[in-house]
Amino acid sequence: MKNKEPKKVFMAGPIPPEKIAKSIANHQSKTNIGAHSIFLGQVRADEIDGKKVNAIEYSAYEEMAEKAFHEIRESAFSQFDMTCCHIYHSLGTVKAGELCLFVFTSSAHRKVAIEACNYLVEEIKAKVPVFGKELFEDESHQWKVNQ
Amino acid sequence: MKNKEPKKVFMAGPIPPEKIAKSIANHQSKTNIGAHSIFLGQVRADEIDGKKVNAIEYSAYEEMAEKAFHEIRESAFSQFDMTCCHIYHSLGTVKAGELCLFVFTSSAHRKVAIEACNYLVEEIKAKVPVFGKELFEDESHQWKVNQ
Amino acid sequence: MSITIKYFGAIAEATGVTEEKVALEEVGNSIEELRSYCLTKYGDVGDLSFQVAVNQSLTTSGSLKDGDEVAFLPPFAGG
Amino acid sequence: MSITIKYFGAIAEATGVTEEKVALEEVGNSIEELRSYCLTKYGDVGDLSFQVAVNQSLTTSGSLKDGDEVAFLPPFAGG
Repeated sequence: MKNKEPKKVFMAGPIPPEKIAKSIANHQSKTNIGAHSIFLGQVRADEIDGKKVNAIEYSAYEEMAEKAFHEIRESAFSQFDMTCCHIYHSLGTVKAGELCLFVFTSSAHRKVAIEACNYLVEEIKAKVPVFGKELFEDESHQWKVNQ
Repeated sequence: MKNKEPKKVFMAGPIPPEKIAKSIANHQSKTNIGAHSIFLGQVRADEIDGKKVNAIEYSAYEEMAEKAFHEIRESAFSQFDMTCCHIYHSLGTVKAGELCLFVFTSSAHRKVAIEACNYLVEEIKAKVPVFGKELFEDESHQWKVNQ
Repeated sequence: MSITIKYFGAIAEATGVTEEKVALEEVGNSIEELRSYCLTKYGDVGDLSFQVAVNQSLTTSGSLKDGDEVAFLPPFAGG
Repeated sequence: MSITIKYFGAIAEATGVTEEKVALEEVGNSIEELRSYCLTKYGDVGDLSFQVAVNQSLTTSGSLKDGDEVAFLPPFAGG
């Protein structure tokens, strides 16, 4: 069942692990699914010039970002025979150790689910206008750049 | 932190979604992790010659299988710079829609976590002596073969 | 005849504003002219790398028209 | 001088047993001879594809010794 409606990707604050359990449980009635692939982004306590990252404060050009998320999902559905596809991204402050990105794909077969998930993650990193302010323990900050 | 101790992979019955949430939550104190990759196998209600699969009953050559799981983990740790790696597989009856395999890798960077997870899934499918009896709704059965 | 300019992340930090409405005559009517306008007005932006989106699509050049929404976007950091 | 033979999945279904202890003299002392012994004893196994593990390692040929654990493994279906 392809869900082609634009769905809201952004949520305030970190993604709780229970949300992931709930998403998985919601798919147990879909008995044509054989494989799920999940990617989770977690904020790292990187040490930069001797200072430790406490948290990342995410902001976004929201309208453009939601449009980009939607286009990326559509493009994934057109390339991969997925049953379902869900993306959630945090806005606001996410502490080190907490989750900021949750990408979830399902398919009858593992290769499709895995490839679609990878595709989505790479596209999200490259094309969605999300910005991250790395907050250090001494209250200074720097702006994160994806590699 | 590499955990090199043999860990028990098999568990009785389906893997509950809450177990996945709990595994994820357990990693939030490891702030050197930047990415988690998760693969979940779910039992499909395949229709074969007009009969629907209700469940799969998993059995295994347990001692050899646990040894194989351990070797696969060791091999993954030697190839990929993972922080953590967990594998769980069901034994006994798993109904259509329920989860039978949970592979979980974590790393500082996404590519390592994703590649390690894929490697583990392929190795498990190919090398671990697990057997699956597909139980049909009319109580007949057939033996599953991985592709 | 005006356009809306939005600034994000490190760029907004350098300009000190997140959004402003300016007359088209003031900025010129191409993206190239708008860039120079902003670099003159907010010197610090010159040190930062950024992309420009017009009406939510990345664009490198072209003309601007009344009502356009132009955004200055620093490097993406999603995920 | 005996070995233990284990049968799994479709193979165990065909043999009707999951484990048996047999004298080495009875089966011969190579994997090849053991295969023939089993195919003769359990005709239905001949239609099934399987691999053989000796002491939990997949093996295609070689000799057997006292105390070996030999397993007949049908195609794997993990995950």
